[in-house]
Amino acid sequence: MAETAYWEAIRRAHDEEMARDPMVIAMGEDIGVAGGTYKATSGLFDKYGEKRIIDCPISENSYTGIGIGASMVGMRPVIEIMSINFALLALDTIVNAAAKIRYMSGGQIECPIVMRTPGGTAHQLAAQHSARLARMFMSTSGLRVVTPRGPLDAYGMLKSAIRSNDPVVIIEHEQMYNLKEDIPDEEFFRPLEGAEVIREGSDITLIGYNYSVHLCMQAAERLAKDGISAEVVDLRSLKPIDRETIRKSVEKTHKVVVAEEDEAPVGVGSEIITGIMEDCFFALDSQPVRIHAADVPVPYNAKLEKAAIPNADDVYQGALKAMGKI
Amino acid sequence: MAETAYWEAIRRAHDEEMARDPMVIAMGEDIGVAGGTYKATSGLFDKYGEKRIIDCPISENSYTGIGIGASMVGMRPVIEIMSINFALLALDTIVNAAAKIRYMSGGQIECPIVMRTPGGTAHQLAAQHSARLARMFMSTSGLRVVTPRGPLDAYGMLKSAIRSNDPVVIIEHEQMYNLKEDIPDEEFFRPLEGAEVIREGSDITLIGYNYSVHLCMQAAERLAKDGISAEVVDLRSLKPIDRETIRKSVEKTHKVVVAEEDEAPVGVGSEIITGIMEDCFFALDSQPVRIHAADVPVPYNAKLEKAAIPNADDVYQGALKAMGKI
Amino acid sequence: MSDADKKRLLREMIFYRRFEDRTFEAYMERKIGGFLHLYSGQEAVCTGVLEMANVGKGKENDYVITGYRDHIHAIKTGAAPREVMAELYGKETGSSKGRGGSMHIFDASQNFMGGYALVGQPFPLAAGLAMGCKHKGTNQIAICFLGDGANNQGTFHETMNMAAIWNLPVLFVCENNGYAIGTHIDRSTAQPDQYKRVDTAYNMKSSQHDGMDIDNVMEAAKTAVDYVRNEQKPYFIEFMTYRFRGHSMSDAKGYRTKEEEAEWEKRDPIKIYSKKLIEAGVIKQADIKAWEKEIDDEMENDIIKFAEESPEPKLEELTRYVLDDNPDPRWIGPLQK
Amino acid sequence: MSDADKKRLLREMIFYRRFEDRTFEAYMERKIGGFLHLYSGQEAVCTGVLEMANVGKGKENDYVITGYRDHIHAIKTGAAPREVMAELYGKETGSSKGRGGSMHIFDASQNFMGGYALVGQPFPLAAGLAMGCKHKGTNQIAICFLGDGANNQGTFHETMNMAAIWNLPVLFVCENNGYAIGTHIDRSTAQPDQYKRVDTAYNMKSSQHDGMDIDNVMEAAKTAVDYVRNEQKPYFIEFMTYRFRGHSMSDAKGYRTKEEEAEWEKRDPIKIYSKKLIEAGVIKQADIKAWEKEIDDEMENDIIKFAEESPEPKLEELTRYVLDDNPDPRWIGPLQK
Ligand SMILES: Cc1ncc(C[n+]2csc(CCOP(=O)(O)OP(=O)(O)O)c2C)c(N)n1
Ligand SMILES: Cc1ncc(C[n+]2csc(CCOP(=O)(O)OP(=O)(O)O)c2C)c(N)n1
Ligand SMILES: [Mg+2]
Ligand SMILES: [Mg+2]
Repeated sequence: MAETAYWEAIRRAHDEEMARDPMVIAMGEDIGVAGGTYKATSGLFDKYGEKRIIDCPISENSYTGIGIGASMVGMRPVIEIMSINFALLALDTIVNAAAKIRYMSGGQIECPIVMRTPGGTAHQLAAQHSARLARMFMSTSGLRVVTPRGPLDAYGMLKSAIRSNDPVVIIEHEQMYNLKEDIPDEEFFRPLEGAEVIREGSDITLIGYNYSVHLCMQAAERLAKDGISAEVVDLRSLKPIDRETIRKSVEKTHKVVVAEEDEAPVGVGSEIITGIMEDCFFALDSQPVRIHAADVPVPYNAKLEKAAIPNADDVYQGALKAMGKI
Repeated sequence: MAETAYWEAIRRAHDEEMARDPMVIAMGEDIGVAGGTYKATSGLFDKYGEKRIIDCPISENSYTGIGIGASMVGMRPVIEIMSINFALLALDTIVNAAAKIRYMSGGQIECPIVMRTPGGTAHQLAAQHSARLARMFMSTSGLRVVTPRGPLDAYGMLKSAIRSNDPVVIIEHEQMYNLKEDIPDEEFFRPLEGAEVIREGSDITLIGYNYSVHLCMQAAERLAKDGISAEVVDLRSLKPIDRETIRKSVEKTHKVVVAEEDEAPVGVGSEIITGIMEDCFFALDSQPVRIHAADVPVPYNAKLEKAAIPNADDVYQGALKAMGKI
Repeated sequence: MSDADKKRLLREMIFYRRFEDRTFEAYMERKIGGFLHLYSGQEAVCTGVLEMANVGKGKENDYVITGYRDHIHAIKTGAAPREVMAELYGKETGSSKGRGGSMHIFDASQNFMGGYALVGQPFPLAAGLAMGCKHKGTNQIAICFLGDGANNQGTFHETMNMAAIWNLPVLFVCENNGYAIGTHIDRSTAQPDQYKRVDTAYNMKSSQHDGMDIDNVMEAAKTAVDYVRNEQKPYFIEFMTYRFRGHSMSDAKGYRTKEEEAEWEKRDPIKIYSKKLIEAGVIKQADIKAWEKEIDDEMENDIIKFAEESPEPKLEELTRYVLDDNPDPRWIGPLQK
Repeated sequence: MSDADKKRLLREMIFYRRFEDRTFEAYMERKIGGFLHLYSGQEAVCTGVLEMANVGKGKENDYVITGYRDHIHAIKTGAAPREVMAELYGKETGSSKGRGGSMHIFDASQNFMGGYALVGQPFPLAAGLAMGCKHKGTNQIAICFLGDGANNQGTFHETMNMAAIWNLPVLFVCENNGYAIGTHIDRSTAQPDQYKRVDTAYNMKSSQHDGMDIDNVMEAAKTAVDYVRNEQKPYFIEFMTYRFRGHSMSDAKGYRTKEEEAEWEKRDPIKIYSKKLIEAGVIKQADIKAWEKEIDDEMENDIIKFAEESPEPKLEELTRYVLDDNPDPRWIGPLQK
């Protein structure tokens, strides 16, 4: 076991997979000589050379497409898109090519590509650098979309994603790259499917993913002080969604709060709540609560930004509301 | 009053607005000399010339961006993107520029641009030409998104969209361009906000938008024969959503089916149902039902395609389910 | 080139023309749905270029990729015509198991990596295929056929740049038929000579050639294919050609004149090559007649019959091929509790 | 150019350098958040080009647009430095009312149409501004400043093509500082001479110039600006320059050598121009000292003071400016029942 930062965990997964399989390459802007904006590939350029750690021009659509093309002939490219905001430029090739090629070809050709990108607000990065956008990926058939909440999943899910034969989008978060956790020294994998109950509880279920799972944990601790036992579910995978784990938890607690960092309309929260309606409508004994960002482009000013983005207190208040305490 | 096809209604709106305001121009692929894939601008090239009816190269991202730039200095471009599938290529400029410029500039600069595009399945167009994708636009702050269900709205909403100072995405449908309706000869406008109860009923609420509203109407007629009185709500605007009209209807009928032509995860249906949970949870006396496409890239084979996409019978069956009849 | 090969080539082109005509008929009979884009008029380009590449050898083939106008490219690469037709009929025996249709013919067994409907999307995919070949050191190359209109997409620029700096073994074949649907190239493109868009701009080798005379095409293509394979660098080759039919089925061709069409029809690649071979004494007019008969027979009694009689996909398999059928449970969940 | 103007220009550049240095300090003090990209080293480009255009005249200005490295472009176009600083402080008095921050300075009153964070996004917006000017017949032009790295985006290609075929009056100014963050141009770009990417490829006029000597910049820019305005056609002008600081605040500059930096610092545009003016007897060293003092005073007592003391946006206004504040109810619902 060694304490490992989120970015180090990603780096280790790259390193091990590249050492094992010569078909694994990494592509992205500034990932080579410069080591990656979040250091996720630091040192690997020297180790694997420029043919396997490929610094790309600012051409998101096409280097992602090149990675997809390479994956069609057996390579296993890991694409880093420096920020999810830039991923919109590559959405055509992700949604219309990577996600559909297996289907359109009747199963003949697969695209074992991994696209990693941080999605989330950080500190005052303003409207064009604060996108979260998980919803745009998870609504596409043919993709897998996962959100590792910490180093353990960041390492284990990246390794699984590289070995999976499906296109996988891994959504990371600018505010999590320095998060630390003990992870085993031996190689391990974390599956790409399945939500996880990361805190057991009996009074209410708090559901989060990516950064918002940490807000749920903080809220749960505060609720505990009030004598409320909150169960926290980390979705982990946004596509497919593990509705079974959610159902079980809701059937136990009968109350639910879903926390998403994104603007609400047509988001993760709406899908989770609707799934609950479909799977266990009668198990709920209070209105489900959705915590989400304000429906505005993210403002630069720090106070406005803070007001726009949900925090642990919002989740806590949401839980009190679901509990009928306010 | 004259019977008018959907495409003619759009054409008339273009024509009148261009005649009135020299700042109105139209841009898109094959809209000029060729008259537009769905004839929405036919004849206008001869009337207004190539400076106002602008045939564009196959460069969706940048001609949309050029339209946005022109709108920033007072022009009112109407962009036709030949199919919503291609709109993903322009998503960066729509989501990161058009939708955010007013906010980022503190209200100084507006983008009065209209983007029209057909979204929907037609007949065996396969995975890369069958996208619906309303969800990708309606989840973006700073945009308006509307879906005219027939010639009346197609004409009246396009006119309103051209005059509005906000960026407006109008989602049309390949299967509706030949739909006919009587519309007044005098100029009129249809507002960009507000859902509409297009059939009154008391037993159940069927909610649709774009093409799916027609499925709801067909289902309602069939339900009537079974003695079930269905109310049909056309959302009309997907951003903002008129939650008040939905709430009123659900509080009257206590049962709801939402029909969307798109794949379900994170779609219009989930947002509507979650909104109902938030607004009138206790008014519902049965599980809300969501009718949606199968979660697959759209197959070419006609039978598979039919199985993948919801039809009026699916809505009807959904209603029976909500009514507890099956 | 041997006389036998010359005869074969001409026969191939006649077959391709007939194949497309027959799909047109089937479309009119509503046996084929969706969008259908025919290749008639441009046969010499695909036939000539791929004749100079490695095709028809299964997994040893060069990789070929193109847009929606893809039937002939698939067949010339090695796909069975009856499977391509069955695909157009949406059958389970089709090249893409009926899931893809006309715009999405795939044959992985022949390294035909697909037809794509999004204009410009194949550019980067092609460069990626080439990257794979180079990485694996197989000496295969990637060949990407696209139209003139596609060159206005951002992916063209981005991909040319990366193909050039990374020295990828990819041949970009521009089939310049002068139109993108109804828009003439002069109204959409500041530099109408497509090969001039890449030379200075990306330091990439490029050239322009007549695309109606297959001898011409083959000569130019040989140089280009050899260059790409031997130098392990990209090459952009442009062929001037014309499509004899509309862009797709619904096209009334109001955007071009009858005179222009007549002018180009004089340069029909099949006519040109037939004339040459007859004049050179390689074939007689009667040979062509005989082939036409043979081809018609094959078309009806094998190809169409196969397509007609093949089963449709099973409804239960609607959701198959979305993701890996047999994922390894170690990395694809569900999470162990 | 008069001596007074020469003095003014030098003083402007010194002011710009100081402005950026001061933002750096404020960033370190955590008065400024987000990403901060400084312009130090490249002053001669923006100052020289815009000196040759119409700026500082409010709504009669040419339209100017750029990327995230935008403070100086905004100021030279006509934005009040104190409002730019207040924007960096996130204040309601800021150029974008505190909503935009460093990467999104806007000043509509001066036709400064914004800084954008998405690399390559401003190309088409600029062409659109130019289309507006041409359509309205105002004789204004659009000027788009972007870096070398931006030229690898698809929008570059798509926009150059449309600007050329539609004859849009837009000047593309490429500030070639050799790097896109940490990636040297030779590793990302097949044609390192940026102006050669547009001449043959789009039949567009283009040229390359030293960007460290403002006289040089002005001479080249005058030709280009006049061409764009008079011919109503696009022009692509490239200036070779260097940024003295890191890409943004967190940049350790490990990708470039101290020698390279020293070499370029010798060509500091402020040094070059100071030396020229001193040698020509237009100014004395003491003038510069005096200006520095004046500038420091203005910076602290006006600009920073204004930024510090200005109010923040009101929380109640969080959702303002998302859509039109006062839409016409005839076309913006709600639907009448
Ligand atoms: C991204 C995208 N934009 C637009 C279209 C619509 N479209 C289909 S084919 C075509 C013209 C393509 O012209 P060209 O590349 O010259 O090929 P050709 O059809 O002449 O073979 C267009 C605009 C599309 N399919 N994809
Ligand atoms: C679409 C997009 N991709 C990537 C980035 C990250 N990024 C910000 S600046 C930059 C480098 C731009 O280089 P250049 O255009 O030369 O401008 P310079 O910073 O040198 O002035 C990159 C890659 C971005 N902001 N937007
Ligand atoms: Mg063409
Ligand atoms: Mg640069």
